[in-house]
This record gives sequence, C-alpha cells and structure tokens, in this order.
Amino acid sequence: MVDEEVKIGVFICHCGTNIGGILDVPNITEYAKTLPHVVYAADNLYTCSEVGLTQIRENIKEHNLNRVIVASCSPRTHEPLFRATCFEAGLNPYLFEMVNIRDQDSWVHMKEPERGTEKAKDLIRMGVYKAALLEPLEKIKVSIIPSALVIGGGISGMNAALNLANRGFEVNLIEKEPHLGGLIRSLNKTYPTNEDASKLLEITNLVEENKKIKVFKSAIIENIDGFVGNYKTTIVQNENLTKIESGIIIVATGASPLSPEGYYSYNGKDIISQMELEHLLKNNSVYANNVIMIQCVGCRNEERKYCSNICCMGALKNAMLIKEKNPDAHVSIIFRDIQTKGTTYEAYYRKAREKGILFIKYLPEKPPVIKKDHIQVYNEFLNHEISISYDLIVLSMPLIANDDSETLAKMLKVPLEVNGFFLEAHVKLRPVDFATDGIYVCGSAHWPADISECISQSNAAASRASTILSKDMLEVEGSTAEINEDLCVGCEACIKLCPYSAISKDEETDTVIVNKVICKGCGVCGASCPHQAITIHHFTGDQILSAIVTYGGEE
Amino acid sequence: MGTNKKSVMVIGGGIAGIQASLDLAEQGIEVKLIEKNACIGGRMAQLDKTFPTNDCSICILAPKLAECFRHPSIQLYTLSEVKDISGEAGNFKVKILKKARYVKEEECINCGTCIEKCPMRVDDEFDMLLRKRRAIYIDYVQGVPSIVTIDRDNCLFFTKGACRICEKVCEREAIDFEQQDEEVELNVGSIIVATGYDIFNPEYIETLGYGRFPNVVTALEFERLICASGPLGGHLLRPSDKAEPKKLAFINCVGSRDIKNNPYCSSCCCMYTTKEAMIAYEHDNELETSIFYIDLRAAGKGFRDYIERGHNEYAINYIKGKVAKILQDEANNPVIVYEDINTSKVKQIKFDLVILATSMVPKKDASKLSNILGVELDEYNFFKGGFYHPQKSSKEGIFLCGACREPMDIPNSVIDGSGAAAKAAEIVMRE
Amino acid sequence: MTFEPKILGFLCNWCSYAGADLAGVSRIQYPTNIRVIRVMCSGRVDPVFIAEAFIEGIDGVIILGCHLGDCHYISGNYETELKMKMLSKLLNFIDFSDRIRLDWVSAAEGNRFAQIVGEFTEHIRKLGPNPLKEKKKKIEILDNLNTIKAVLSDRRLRGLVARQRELTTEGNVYNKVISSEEFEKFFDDAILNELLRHKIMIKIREKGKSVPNIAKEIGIEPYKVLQHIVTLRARGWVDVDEINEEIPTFISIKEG
Amino acid sequence: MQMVNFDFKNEIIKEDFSLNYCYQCGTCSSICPVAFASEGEYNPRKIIEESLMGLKSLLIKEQKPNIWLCSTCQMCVEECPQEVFLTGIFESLKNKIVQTGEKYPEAFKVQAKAIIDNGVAISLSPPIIRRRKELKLPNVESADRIELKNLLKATNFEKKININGDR
Repeated sequence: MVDEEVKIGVFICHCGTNIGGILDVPNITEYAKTLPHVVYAADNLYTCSEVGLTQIRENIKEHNLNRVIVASCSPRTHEPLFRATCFEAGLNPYLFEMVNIRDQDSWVHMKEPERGTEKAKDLIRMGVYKAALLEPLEKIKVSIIPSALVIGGGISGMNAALNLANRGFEVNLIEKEPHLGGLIRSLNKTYPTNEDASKLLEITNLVEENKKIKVFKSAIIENIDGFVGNYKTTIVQNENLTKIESGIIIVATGASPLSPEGYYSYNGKDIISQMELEHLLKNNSVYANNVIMIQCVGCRNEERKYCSNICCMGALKNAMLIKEKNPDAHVSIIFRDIQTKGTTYEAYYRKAREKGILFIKYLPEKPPVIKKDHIQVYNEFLNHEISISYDLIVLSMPLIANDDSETLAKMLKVPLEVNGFFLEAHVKLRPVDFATDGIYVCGSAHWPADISECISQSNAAASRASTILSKDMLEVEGSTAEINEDLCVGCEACIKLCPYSAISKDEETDTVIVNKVICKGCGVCGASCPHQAITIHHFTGDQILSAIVTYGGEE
Repeated sequence: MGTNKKSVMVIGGGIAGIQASLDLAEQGIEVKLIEKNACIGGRMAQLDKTFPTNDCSICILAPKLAECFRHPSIQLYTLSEVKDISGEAGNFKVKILKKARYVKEEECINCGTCIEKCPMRVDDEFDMLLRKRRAIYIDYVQGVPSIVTIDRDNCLFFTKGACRICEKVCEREAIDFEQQDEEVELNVGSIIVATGYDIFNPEYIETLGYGRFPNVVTALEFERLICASGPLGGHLLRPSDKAEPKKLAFINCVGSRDIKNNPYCSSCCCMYTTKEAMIAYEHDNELETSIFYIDLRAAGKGFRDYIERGHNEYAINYIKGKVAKILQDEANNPVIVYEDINTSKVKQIKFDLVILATSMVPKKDASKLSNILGVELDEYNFFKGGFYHPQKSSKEGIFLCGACREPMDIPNSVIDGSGAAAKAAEIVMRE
Repeated sequence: MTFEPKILGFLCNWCSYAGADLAGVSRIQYPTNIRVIRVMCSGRVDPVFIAEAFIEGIDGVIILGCHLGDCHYISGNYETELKMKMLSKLLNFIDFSDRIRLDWVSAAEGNRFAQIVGEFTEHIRKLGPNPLKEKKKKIEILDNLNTIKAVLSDRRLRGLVARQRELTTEGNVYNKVISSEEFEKFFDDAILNELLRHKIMIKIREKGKSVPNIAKEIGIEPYKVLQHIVTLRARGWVDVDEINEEIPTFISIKEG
Repeated sequence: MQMVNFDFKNEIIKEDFSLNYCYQCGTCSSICPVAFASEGEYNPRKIIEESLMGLKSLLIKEQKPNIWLCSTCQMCVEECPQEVFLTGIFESLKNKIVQTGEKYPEAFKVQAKAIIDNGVAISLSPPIIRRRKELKLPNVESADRIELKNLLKATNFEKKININGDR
C-alpha cells in the first residue's frame, strides 16, 4: 500500500444551485484535474444522491482510485455517508477527504462568486495535498469481559448490581464493611414515605441470593489495572488475594457523615447529631419536649463551601417523626435555605409546617449560640435575636467524601473535585460517566445524594455500563495518537496532558505507550510533545503541513 | 411473544429521551423514538448556555442529535404522536400517527431556498414567538433531521388553495403536497415516557405585568434573546425600545411554590437565573443584576460555588424576598416593589428589564397521554413515578424520565434517561 | 491591485467548525480570504504549523476553539491557550504576533465567527502583506521565522509548555508547586534565551563565525553570545570551526 | 431578648390554622399598599413571623409593627402563595389586644360607636347616596338598630372594647 501510486478522484457537488449557482463548478473541476495525483475529477448535481454515490463507487473501481475527495457541504453532516460509500467500493474509509465548499464558501460568499471560486480551488488543492498523504487506518477492536465490578455495597451499589444481573451480566460486588447496606443501615425511617429503613434493605437479600452476583464483604481493593473491557482488580479479604476481571467498573462507594465532634459544644447527650437522633428514634428513646435542629453545621462555610443536599429533608423527616410520637413537643429547625426541590419534597416541607414545626432562618455570620437551657439566635426575618428553650439540640452534619476516595481515585486514574467527591466526565451530559471509558460513578460517591437519587443514578450507571457489556467487541475510531519509540525520550509530559489517561508507561518495556482503545484522537499530546514524537493519525503533522505549504506557496 | 421483543419506544426527543434512546441503542436494543415536533432536541435546544459549566447548549447537544439520527438501531418518528396502546410489559402494540411533512425526507437537503421564497410569516414557537418563521420551515437551524417541514395550518396552499411556490423553487422536487398522515403500528417490549414540560404562563399573575409591560419577559424568552442564534443574534436588547439594558432583575418562583398555581418547586430556577445573569454580564460588564428569591436552592454538585461566583464575579445581587408586584414608569421601565428584609421597609427599584423565572408545568396533553398509556399522573399532572424508584410508572413495562415526571435540570434528566433505559432494558432483555 | 490577505484558519471540529457551518446555514457573509483547516481539537494545533504558515507567505493565522470550559475533549483548549501564548511571545520578537489571533467560537455563534473573520481580515489588510514578500527584507525575515520555527520545534520550550499546568498545580518532582507568576517570569527568560540561541545557530549554520561577529550580527553584547555558545556547545550543537589569530570561530554541527 | 412562646403561637393557630403555612417569602409585604406607604411601620410579613414565634409582648404590648394600620384590603390574602389568611390572623391578634386591655387607636372606638349608634361602621355620605341613585342602584337596607343594640348589650360589647377608655 505504501508504495502504491497515489490516485486521487475528486467529486465536486453543485448541490443544485447552492454551490453551482454561485461558484463556477465546471471551472473548478477542470482545475482539479490539473492537480498532482488527480486521475479523475467530475462534477455532479448532488453527490449525496444515489446517482452521485454510484458515480463514486464506479469510478473507484474504474480508475483504481485510492483516495477520494468530495467537495460539497460539511463533513460534520456528510462525512459518514461518503466514508461508507468508499468502504462499499473496497476503499479504506480513512482514505476519504472532504472539502467544504458550501457552508463555508458558496453560502457565505454569495456576492463574490469569482473569489468564492478561487477559494474553492484553494480548498480543493489543500485537500488534494492532504489526501495524498492519508494513510489507511483500521478501527480498533477490543474484546470485552462480560462481567461487572461494582465497588460499594450500599443502596447504589446493590441496585446497580441487581440491574446488571437482571440484564444477564455477571457482577462482582465488593464491600469494605462486613455487611451490605451502607448508610441506610444507620437510618430509622426514610423520606418521603417515612417507612422503616429496613424495608429498603430488603434488596440486600435479593442481592445475596442472586446467582449472577458474587458478593465480597470486608474486602479492600489492592490494585486496579487495565482499560475498558478489560479491567483487572485485586482485592484482599482476610489476607486472601482475589483477582477479579471485569469489563467495566462502577464506583458506588458513598460518602461519610462529618463527625459532630467540636461543633456547637456537641456532647453526645443533649447536643447530638442527626445520625444519633436516627438511632434514638429507632430505639424509641427520644424524651425531649423542646427539640432544636441546627442546619448546615460544618458546611456552607469557608472550610466546606458546599450544600450537602440531603440534610434539610432529613431534618424535616425527624422533626415530623418527633411530632408524630409526641404532638405536644416543640420542634424548631434553624436553617439557612430549605432545600426541598421538586414536587414531593416541597409538599413534604409544607407538611412539616402544617405539623407546627417552627422554622427560623439564621445568618452564617450570626450563628446560634447555645446556652445552658436555651439557644440564642438572630432571626433574619425579624432582624433581632430571639431565644428558644431546649432539652435536645440536633446538629445536621453534611456528608463528606470518604477518606479513602483519593486512594481509589488514584488506582482508577480518575479525578476528584475540590471537596473530594468523584469528578464525572461532564457535569451536564455525562453525569455518571468518567472521562475514562468503562468506569462509572453513582450515589454519594459522586455528590451527597438521597435514596431516590442514589437509585436513579445507579440505574443510570448500570445503563451506561450495559452499553459496553452488551457488546462482544468494542470498536473504536482508528484516528488515534501513536508514539514513535525512536523519538520518544520518556519525559512523560503526554501522560499528564491526556485528559483520558490513554497514555501510560509500560513498566515492562519501559516505554510510553498510547492505549488506542482509550485514545479519542484529540491530538493535544501530539501538538505538545517536546520531542514531536507523537503521530496523530488522520491529522498528522505532514498532512497538515502539506496543506499549509500548498496554500501559502501558490502565488 | 411479539417479534419486536427487543425494542423500546421512547416518547419524546428532548435530552432525556435522547439519552434513553442512545443508551438502549448502544445496548443493541431497537429504539423507536417518537417526537411530536419536526426536529428532536426539545427544550435544551432552546437554551443559550447551561449551568453550572456555562457550556453552549447546542454545542454539547448537537453531537447527540446527530448520533441519534445516524444510529442504525434508532428509528426516528418525527411529527408523530402515540394514538393507542395495547398489550403488556414485554409485548406492547402501539399505534402512532405520523403526520405528513409534505416534504420528502430523503430528498430535502435543507438548502433553504423554499424557506426564502415562502410568502407566509408565522410566529416562531422555537424562538418563543419573538420572531417570525415561514410556513415551510425547520424548527431551528441546527435541527435534526436537517430537513424542512410544511406547517399545514399556516401554508397558503392548504389554507387558501394557492401558492405552491416552494414546490416550484425546490430543485430536488422534494415538496409533496400529496403526502398523507399515516398510521404506523409498532410492537415494542417496553415504553419510556420522556415528554418534558411546558412553561407556566405568567399572565395568570396579573400583578407582575407580563403581557402588559413590554420589558417584563420570561426566562425562556430571555434565553432566546441572548442566544447567538436567537432573534437578536445574541446582542441583548430590551423589547420596548431596543436599548441595551444595564439593570436586570430576575424574579424566582413565578408560579412555583404557590398553592394557587403550582405548589411545587421548579428545581432549576435558582440556578438558571444565575446562569442567565452571568451570560448577560459576559456580554456587558457594566451590567448589574438582582435576583429575588425565597430559598436559594443550590444543592447540586458545584451549585453553591456557582452562586458564589455569580455574586463575587458577575455583579449579581441576591435579594431574599418574593416580588409580588411590578409597576411600570413612563419610559416603560419595570419598577419592582419588594420588601428589604434588612430594614423591613417596602421599596421600589427601577430596572431596565425584568425576567420572570416561570415554573415548569406538566405538558398540556399529559392527561391525554396518560389515558392512552394507562399510567397514573400525580396531583399536579406530572407522570407519577415511584418514591424510591422514580423511573417506574404505575404500570409495568412503562418508565418515566426527565421533566415529564417532575421538574428537573439537565444532568438529572440525563441520569433519568439512562436510568429509564436500564429499567426498560431489564424488561426487554429478560429471558 | 489592492492587497488581499491570505488567511489560514484552524477550527476545532466541535464548536468553531460548527459555528462556521452555522454562519453558512444562516447565509452570513464574510470576506473570502480565509482557508480553513479542520482539526478535531484546537489543542491539535502545533505552533510549528503556524511558523511554517508564515514561512510559506501566509499573512495571518486564526485559531478558533470551543469556549474555555466547553472543550469536547475536557481540557484541550486550555492547552491551546498555553501554546498560543508561547507562540505569541516568540512572534512578538519579530513583530509577527499581530498576525495571529486565538479566539473561541461556539456552535451557536455563526455571527461571531463571521465577525471575527471579518475583523481579522481587515486587521491583516491594514497591517499589510507578510514582510517576507518584500524582496529586500526576505532573507532577514526568513531567518527570523526559521529561528522561531526552530525554537518551536525544540524540546525545551515545548517541554515547559507541556508541563506548565502540571508545574503550576501539582508541582514538580520535588512536589514544589510553582506559582503562575514565578512560572511566567522563568518562562519569559527561557523564551528570550532560546530565541537568541537559535538565532545564533542560524547565523553559524553554514560558516564559522567569531563571537564578536555574531554579536554584531544579532545586536547583543559579545559576553552574552559567549554564554550562549557555551550552552550550545554543551548541547552538542556547536563546535569550534577554526582558530584565527587566537580568536576561535564557531559553527553549527546540529543535524536537521 | 424575645423568648419563643409556643403556647401563644398555638393560641393564634387555634383561631387560624393557616398561620403554620407561612414560609416568609415576603409576597404580602411586596403587595401591601400600607406597608409601602407606612415605610415599614406596618409590615404584614413581620407580624406573621412574630406570630409564628409567639412573640406575645411584641405583638400585644409593643404592637410592633403596628397591626392597626392594616386596611383589610385583602391584597395579601389574595396573593399569598401559601394561602395564609393574614387578615384573619390579624383580626384575632387585634381581638387579643383588646381582650388584654392594651391600648389601641381611638379611631376604632369611634367606629365601634358608629356601629352601636347606626348599625354600620361607616354611614353612606350624601354624595354616595346621590351617585347610587344616578346609577340606579337599590337602596342600602339599614340594619335594625334596636335589635343590634340589644344584641351588643347582651354580649357586653361596650365593656369588652372598653369604649369609654376607663379601665
């Protein structure tokens, strides 16, 4: 192939009058014929029509074309069609090049047809020079291990595992604690239905009994290797090593409640945390008649700027449960902004007010002050201080990132955000994906999430994971980066630059290599490599320079 | 068992439906994506940018639209509505009404000649009626499928029996006035509802002056006004006198958290008003913004930081307090009446432009669709999901995602779309 | 004949190229002078490409990517920004920095694309043709541009740019994080030194020259030239050519 | 320092339960014409918050903000997004003020007297009567003054409102 004579065919589209009505297409076609390597050039009314496509196919055969150029509309819309056409005629689709003479020429230079025509000639010449250097590329195929690894056996992890198992995939579920269930195990009841938390934990049995799910408890991850379709994870249980192979990984490690120690003269007796209140309510041992809850303790401050998302609803729930048991109890919630978005939660908030729970807004610069039997707080709605007596104070503590998140993130080569939660690929459109293919995140590992959010996210993560697991083979674009071993000095700058962790050092051969399965072909590494040792296929330096030279050089 | 066991129908081609479709298709499941409009894209296509990253909305959406259109496992039914279903989870029979486009889909290349020549001017719904389109049109320039449609209700040929100019000018002979609406029968294993939401009409709250005062607009109108591909080409001018506004006010919870209108919280307004204020500021650094709110709901990932940035770097003044009354001075400047809770005094401030963050409300045909599908709505007319399994509808095999079940932002709609796909896949892939 | 600038544009596939297409769909007219090379990400644009473009006589180069934060490849456009900043600093030394423009255009900004192209074309028109086209200056300008290209191809500055984000956020091998200001200062020094060194290299590529002669040719003090010669010898790029009356001349022995 | 008094709050709640629903959005003060005109001397939102906190001495003794300025135009009730019946709550607070014998504006006594005497709080003025005639509106039926008087006497109204000001 390398030594084969380059034979380029150029097809120039009139696009009805869209191009043909403005630019001098026959003239352009005649010009194209004069360009090096061009053995065939023709214009047609609509290249994208069946007639036009047949013309391409036939001429590839008739003239033994080994490069095809279509000058028409935008490659963003039509490149896939023309590539497929080339492929049908037996030509490697990467030997196709598209030149945009409509959207970026005839349509934007309607009043300057002659200059537009000159521009089209330049663009086609640049295309021809680039095309002459195009190389055939193959899509990369990688086999996929048809099983999943779910890290974390809380509600998110269990639900994700169950969904994948129901889809027919083998699942390995690992949990660092001796029990499945995660944070729900410490809850009394769950909002918004106020039913027993144990009800939601019934899923635990479904998971443990499911034949497709292998549960590893008290398991610590030692090492994670591999890439999409082929992850290899080593775990330790009681000093026993197990190797788990999986096609994908779901991170569902949850989060931890911040310790109330040191906040608002916390003492664990009459000043307790919301988690401790859950425990008391579970044991039916709340005897207080005057209960005050303080929101945003240890968060929305300088140290921890974020809102922990779930504490308002949690406080409302417990406040209502106290009122249910003891309608005469006085329950107050000292808050900053009540976070009850959506339909059900806002209705829940109204319900809480209906029950007579008192809401007092405070300012962070004037936080409540706890005295012996009463609290003093500046009421923002009144512009003055008030006091409330109490016999129990409950501090709503935020969820914070687990302290082992960083270790796990390093092993997975995925990033964390400033607060230590896992950072997804794209906040808007890829909320449960990592930039690294085949790894997903759900639940409070991503951001403090309540049960319904955890379940939604774990369903989503399972769905995303299924897009990989349901394939036998993964096929990825051939236009990737490749490191030229002879030029690479192993400075590893590219490893840090790659947003997808596609470049790594092969410890065995001591060389830096690109994993073509992971590489997205953006080219950042190539343009930055200190030694210009990286080829970006389909956008190589030679190809681009050749286009530049012919544009500049022509007088 | 039907022959199309491994197929799922997704109703609605907004971001939630698109995500569900792509996920299912990538799992090798056949998807029938039903869209009422001529193009997919939904509300997200109307937005200028998206919080909290301020990404350009169409930039991140367009690749998904193209993917949806090209995916061999996704069959797109535009201009289509569900008429009837029967059967049960694993084997639903669905009747679809596919309305005539009067344009041959495979012939049209969206060259725009017909649009240019069409003599009819029609209010453009995509641009929130802020400009006119023609009777032959494409929903929006980046719309997918990238082909035109004849708006039967406004086309001169259909209404007056004359014209057919489009037919004459089309070089591809793509216009076909003979096309008929057709009924299509589908057999699918599961159904996902992703029909999205409508916008509350703030004219119901008379004291806010919307509809009477030209410089009081809704947030979605503002998105179009400030969008580079919108009617003003991204150069923000206020409606009354085309002057550059320097003082903006946003009013949150218009129609929301309101027993008389919509008792629920619309979830996104605190964030999108901040976003809109930021974008406006980026266009003009002399601009000052006030956002009036009840509770600032910013619990999502990175949302608090976003609000902080709005305050510190974008001259946004957050004012606690709901505005119930807007007046107008002789120069058409909206005057907001609000209580300054720091002094307990009621004040009036003049603004150049006031933007109302109107509630997301259920689609007006939600109850019709719920009857056809046999699934329950909640007390507000949103599709009713499970408390802990929000994507599950009241009927087995039918799932919900996006704002059709509850007001939600884009990330949650995407999560919901994938989540519903997972549940639907469970049904169609079960042995 | 009036001067019609030759403009080259690098557009990223996801935002800017889509924005340019949108200008087309919306029939927004702009000057015909631009020729576009599509790349997947603006981060693909190697500064060497731009130096080459100027060597080939192109009058102005425009690089457009997604808005910061919008990059389809997460962070590619931040790298673009760093690379173009280095390029701009180098071009500044030879009065070429006005001939490049880096900007951001989203897929919704057809208007903005047309506007930027219009402005830039007009700007280059005012600036006049690439000075390479003037016969008198040709050799000097070509030398300058080749110097820039050589600097841009060399690993030293490339390495610094490639590591800039790492050094200013995560720190170096000793875990020392360098502040952006520190980096900037250090970087500016490096740019100046590398420029002079490559300039020297160009001057002695064919013929051995003495330090005072080199100093005169490039207009810096001889002791500075000597310092650079020492560095260049250490790199193995320069050797003594001959010694005339105790004054050595130096010549480039660098390959390629 | 004001102490939150749940008992007093519950007293108000008993009279009008809708108080509980207030989430202090400020709609009432934004819409209230008196709040604007009185520069905050009257502020419906604040009265509601004080009621929620059961701040008895502020509401009853100090009467801050001045509850008596309410013109009962019902705009607040009309607009309240949580359907809090503000004027009803204010009415019960006014009653409590009167019951506890706290001072309240003389104007209200004048009106009370007018009711005792004429059966209406504000009698129709001659121009109004003339205009009603022009508009062909029916005559306003006047109350049976004797019956009303007896009724008020039987309920000890005069004493309750301390009409003559002596305690």
